[in-house]
Amino acid sequence: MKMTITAALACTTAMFGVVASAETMTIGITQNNVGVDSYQTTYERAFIAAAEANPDVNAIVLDAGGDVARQLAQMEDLIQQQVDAIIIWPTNGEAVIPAVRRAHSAGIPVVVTNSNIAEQGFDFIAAFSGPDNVTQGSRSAEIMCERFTELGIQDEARVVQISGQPGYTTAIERQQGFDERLPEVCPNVTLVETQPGNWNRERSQQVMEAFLIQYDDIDGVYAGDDNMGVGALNAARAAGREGITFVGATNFAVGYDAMAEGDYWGSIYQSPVDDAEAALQTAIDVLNGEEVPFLNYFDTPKITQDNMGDFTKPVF
Amino acid sequence: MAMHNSKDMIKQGGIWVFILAELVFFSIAGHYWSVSNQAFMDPGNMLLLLKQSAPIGIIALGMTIIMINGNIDLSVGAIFALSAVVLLDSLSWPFMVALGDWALPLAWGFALLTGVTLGAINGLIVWKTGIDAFIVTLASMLGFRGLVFMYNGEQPTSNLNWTLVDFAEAQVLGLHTASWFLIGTVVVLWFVTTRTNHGRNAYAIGNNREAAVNAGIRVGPHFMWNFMLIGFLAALSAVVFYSESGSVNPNDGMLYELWAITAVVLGGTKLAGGYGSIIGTLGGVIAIQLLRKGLGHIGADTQTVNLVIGLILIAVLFLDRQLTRKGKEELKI
Amino acid sequence: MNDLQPVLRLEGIVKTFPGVRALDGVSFDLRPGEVHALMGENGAGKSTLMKVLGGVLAPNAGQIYVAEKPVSMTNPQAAKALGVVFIHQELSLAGELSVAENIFLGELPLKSFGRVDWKKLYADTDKILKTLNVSFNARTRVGDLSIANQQMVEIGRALTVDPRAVIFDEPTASLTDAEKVVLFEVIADLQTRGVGIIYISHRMEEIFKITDRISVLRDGQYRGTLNTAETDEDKVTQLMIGRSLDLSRNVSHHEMGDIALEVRGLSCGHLFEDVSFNVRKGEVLGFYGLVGAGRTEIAETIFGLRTPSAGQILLNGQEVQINSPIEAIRLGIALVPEDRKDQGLVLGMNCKDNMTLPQIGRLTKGPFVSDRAELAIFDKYRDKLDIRTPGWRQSVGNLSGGNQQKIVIGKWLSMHPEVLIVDEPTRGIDVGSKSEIHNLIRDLAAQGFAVIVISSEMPEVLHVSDRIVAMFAGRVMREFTSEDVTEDNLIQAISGLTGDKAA
Amino acid sequence: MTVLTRQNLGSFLAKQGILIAFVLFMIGFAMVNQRFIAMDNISGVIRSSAILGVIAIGVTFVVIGGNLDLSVGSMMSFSTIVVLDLHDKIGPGLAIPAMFALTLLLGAFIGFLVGYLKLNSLIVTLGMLSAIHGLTLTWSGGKNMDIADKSGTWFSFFGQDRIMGIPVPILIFALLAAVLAMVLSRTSFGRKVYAVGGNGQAATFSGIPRARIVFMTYLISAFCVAVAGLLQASRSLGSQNTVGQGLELQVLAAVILGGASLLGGSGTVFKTVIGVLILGFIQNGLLLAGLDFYVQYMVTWAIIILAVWLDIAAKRGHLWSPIA
Repeated sequence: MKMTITAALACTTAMFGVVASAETMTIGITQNNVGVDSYQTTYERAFIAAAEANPDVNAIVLDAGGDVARQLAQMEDLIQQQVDAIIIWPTNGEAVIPAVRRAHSAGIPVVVTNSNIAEQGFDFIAAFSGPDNVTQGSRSAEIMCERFTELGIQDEARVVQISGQPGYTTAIERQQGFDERLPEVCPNVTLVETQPGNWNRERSQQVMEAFLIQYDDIDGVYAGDDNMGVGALNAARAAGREGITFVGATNFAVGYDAMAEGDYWGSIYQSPVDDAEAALQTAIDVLNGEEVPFLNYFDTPKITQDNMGDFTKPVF
Repeated sequence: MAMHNSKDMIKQGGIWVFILAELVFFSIAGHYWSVSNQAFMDPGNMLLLLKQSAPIGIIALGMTIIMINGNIDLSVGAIFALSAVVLLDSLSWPFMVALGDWALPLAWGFALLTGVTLGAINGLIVWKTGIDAFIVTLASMLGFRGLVFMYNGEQPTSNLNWTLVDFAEAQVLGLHTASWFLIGTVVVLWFVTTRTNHGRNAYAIGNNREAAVNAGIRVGPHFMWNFMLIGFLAALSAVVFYSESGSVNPNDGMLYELWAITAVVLGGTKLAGGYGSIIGTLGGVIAIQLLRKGLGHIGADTQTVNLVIGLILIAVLFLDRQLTRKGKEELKI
Repeated sequence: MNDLQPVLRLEGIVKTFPGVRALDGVSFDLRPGEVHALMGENGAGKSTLMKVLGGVLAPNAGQIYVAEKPVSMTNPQAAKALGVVFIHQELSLAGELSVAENIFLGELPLKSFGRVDWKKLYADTDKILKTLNVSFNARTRVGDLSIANQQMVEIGRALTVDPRAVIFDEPTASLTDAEKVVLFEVIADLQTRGVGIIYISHRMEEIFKITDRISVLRDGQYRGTLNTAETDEDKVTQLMIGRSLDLSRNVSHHEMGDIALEVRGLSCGHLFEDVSFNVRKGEVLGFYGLVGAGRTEIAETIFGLRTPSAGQILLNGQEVQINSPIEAIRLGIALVPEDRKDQGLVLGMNCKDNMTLPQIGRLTKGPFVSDRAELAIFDKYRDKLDIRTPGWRQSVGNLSGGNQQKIVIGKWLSMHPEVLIVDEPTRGIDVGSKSEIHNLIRDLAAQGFAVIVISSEMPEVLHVSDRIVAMFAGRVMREFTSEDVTEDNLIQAISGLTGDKAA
Repeated sequence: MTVLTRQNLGSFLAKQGILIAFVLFMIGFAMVNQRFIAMDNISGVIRSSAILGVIAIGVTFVVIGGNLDLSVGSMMSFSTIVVLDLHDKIGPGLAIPAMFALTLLLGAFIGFLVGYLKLNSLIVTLGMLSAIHGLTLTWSGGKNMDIADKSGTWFSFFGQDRIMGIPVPILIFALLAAVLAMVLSRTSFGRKVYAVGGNGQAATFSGIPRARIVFMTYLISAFCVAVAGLLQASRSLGSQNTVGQGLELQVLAAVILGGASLLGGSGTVFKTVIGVLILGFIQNGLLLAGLDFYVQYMVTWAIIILAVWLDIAAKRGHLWSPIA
């Protein structure tokens, strides 16, 4: 049971009554869908580790399993348990707003992590902590454009896109960032088609197989994350198609390896450990009354074959 | 006969005993393992339990009558999603916007109508083609989900209307709006299944379809009514839930059918049909939500929750079988 | 009341299905207060005719008159509204519902908003149950009733309207003799109320006991109507099958061998207790008793389908433990079960596959099933048992009851068992095939098989058996040899009336 | 006579309906897009259908035996994750048999519950769907599994290599289909599966060990799942825990399309393979035609309903159901 330390703390708290609550803060987190990929799992681990390392923090860690209804129920539970702060990784950036408002009116500050909620809800949250997914999409577009320019095909290249799970904010924002930025930097590159790969390597591989059949000429593939990017890469390898520039996001270990092998061009370096620690720190800062920027983006730099030496291999 | 009745009592009471056991377990375990200093059996928490049971609960109640019929509906998750899309999207139609707050009941109406229509499509296919409901709804689970995507691509459909949210969040006598809808559905369906002609016919059909046909019960239209009912309830569940959340992802409601069936089976309804009760299903729904809540309360992780729910379902089935056994003299087939 | 005016009259009813003329101009009339038997072999068109009468099928030609008014019955409700009620052969009850709900199934009395008027429902039901003189009440769950009482519920259904004509389809198929008496009383009561009764049955003794007239169908055609008092079984049989049928007492002319199977003090809970008997090679041992007397359960225990609570089973003098049908089959025991469709055959499979099923594991060549070995068996037993089928590919579901039963028997004969147990060999089988099966059983004994025949039909058990074991309530009451058995003492024994158990 | 010929035509259409639909689809798609019938496309579709197909063949046994298996998707994620994890720990030579053993153990557990304890298969496998998913996550700790040295392992043979120009997954799919088709149609075990599914009680009365046969069908299903997991793992050399999720319903759709009755006792391996290919080619064809992915959902809906409807209409001789 990973809760042993905090559980012991909780017992003491319970025994000595509310005296301790002035110093210890109980922070609840409801995650989107742990176990769907390594990123979220690593995030959860990092979060728990960070919470355990901090003697002032009790953490209640919940997982919505990708289900909005379950996440709203968890929000209610956390409000009901009168936690000091709530961190939420939204399953749906809009659907959670009323629940966030409820926490807000119950006097519980809410920090949104990883993937932001819609603007209507900004009044009710203390801060957002996480990557800027739109920027990530733009950066991926820039990486791709720069590569095309290097290769000298910036005026004729044709690109396909494999997006994340339909409906998820991160997927939507990255696609948006990419779709908007690409024509700005490389106006003559054609985005031929976009199909969802559902954050799923296998699914992405199937989609790519169909693209390869459908289009003789594919110069670049943008995938919503490296998991899907590698799926697409596998499809291209199997079909014996070379010379395609693969750009992803959320650099996974598989993507890093593929880059090292020279098959995969670039991605966005995003550490779930940074993500989790930033979220926890933001919540702690908010509780301590410190000034925090409202949009607390942590940096997610571009990573390509050229500069990958500057980055350690992702652990997930 | 006395034996039979006492077994019946055990079977129908079993789910409540199980709920009681869960409460005791989580109260004690929560004392040691929980981070929160709030008691698990806090009244506020129990009221929340009822509210949180509503989305799956309302669907599961409708599933009960379908399963009493000896049918099954796998498409409820997709109906749930499409009704939600209609609810939220219709609020942004120009003429609806012009209506102001009067658009809200109308939007509810559109969403409910969507559910009823989709249910009617299932029912009509089952009735007219004679294909098993399992296959019909397995296929329409895909088809309706396709309609959800067709409506708004992969984008979520959103319309955060604070009037609607306030209504959904309102508490009357301590119970949330969703709880009232759940309770209302329980009362109505309990009444329908135990007191009305339609409800009694549902049992008769599930028990002995041929007999029902011979007795002049029009089985086809009966099925269709029930599929419309569950379509309505799936839409009602969506309407209640999305009034509060204001945004629907096209993937929402996936696997709801499996949770609903799990709840119904835990509540003692037989898959073969002809036997089951609305109150039992309510127990099943509460038992599942309690389990989720409780496991979250004591800090169990996702994989434990999945493992425990799966194994409990099998254990319940096993116990049910042990109860219905006739003992050593039974024919070994 | 005008006694001369028929309550129901059919004129030239024709019903065709693609390729088949199921009813070919059938006419007869039903008078008020009479019991009118409708007889015919399976496939003669009885059930089609009843479906036409019950409003399930629409005739292609002809006219139905109720009280001499031409009517058209488009559905079962229309028929019932006209006072023509059908009591099904296979119980069509909903076990989880109460007696009252079953009796008024499909027509529960209602209040506003579709609510059931329970008060009226129970009151009306009590009224009906009173006339039936039964022990259960309106609120009893039907699943808790005995088969006979369920039959009574079924009959109760007919009485919810003021019936003009009631059609009984094989009503006594699963009734005990005592229960039959009650049924016949109910029928007599209906008669005195001027209701016309159509009574469909294969059982001659019942027909001659309670009916006034007998109409016979053959091949979809009406063959005539006889006054029961002025005819006999032979004449009716001849009309049905075009020849006469031998149901005389049988005497074995061959030598009996050693004891093949012996059972000592066998018990299985309260299903049956302390049962002892033996059967020799070349002998037919009859088991006679009421339904529920424990006969089928004994067979199932010997076949390894139930675990005995006490007692021994000896095969050729050796004690054996039989825990499953597989072991029973290995020891040379075969069981032709009571319920052909549910236990005897896989209806979706073809004739050959059904016949070779128990030994399919042996009919292999290398890893695969050998078609040739299978066909050899099928052809042999098709010829031997005279199974009439278009070919081995024919699905058994399409065969007549008699041919189906022969497939089941052939399935076991091909295994060369030492002991063959046949449970209700001719249930639901038409008269013509019946005698074929009886002859077959006698032949098998003559060839040295030890055969146990379980039957609820006295003529059958008397006809085929060398010895008869009479059972009552799970116990063996008496064993008869063909010399000392009479119909009277047999009936006494199975009714628990006999004192000399030791005999 | 016209009635009869019309009937014959009807029953021919119904019996071969699924094949006819298949051919029509192929022709239709081919006319829309020439690439559709290119050899490499066809081989690509079959290769990507191989995983679904292998599982569907196993489930065909379960369904003919009169049961359902909703746990195959979860089970495939389990075997994929396990073999990938063990690959780096004990080497591929041991990882593969170990994974097969563990998957068969899961199959045996389900087979025991459904066969010997006679619990309802729908609920048992529904419970196992959830439970095995929990098991997989526990095994992997929720992390992706990746083989460290992707280029240096012979493990990629099953999913990526070719023999005489034919991709290995296709060969494995074809081989498994051929072997299991023979098992089902030609061996006494196969006959017993049909008997148990057709009428379990009659099978028992004929001395067929029903419980053991049902148990065996689940073992076969688990074996096929393990093969699919192997193909999947070898093909991508890395995987998420969600791989295979939702596959159970696609598998059922394929088996139903192939004409197996969910009541048991009917269906063949060949027809299931056709069902799988239909789903695969529809997905591919619609994608090539430039239609959005969800169109395929609706097409599948229509095709399943039509296929099953035709099938039962032919059996009962009427298009419309007789239920009033």
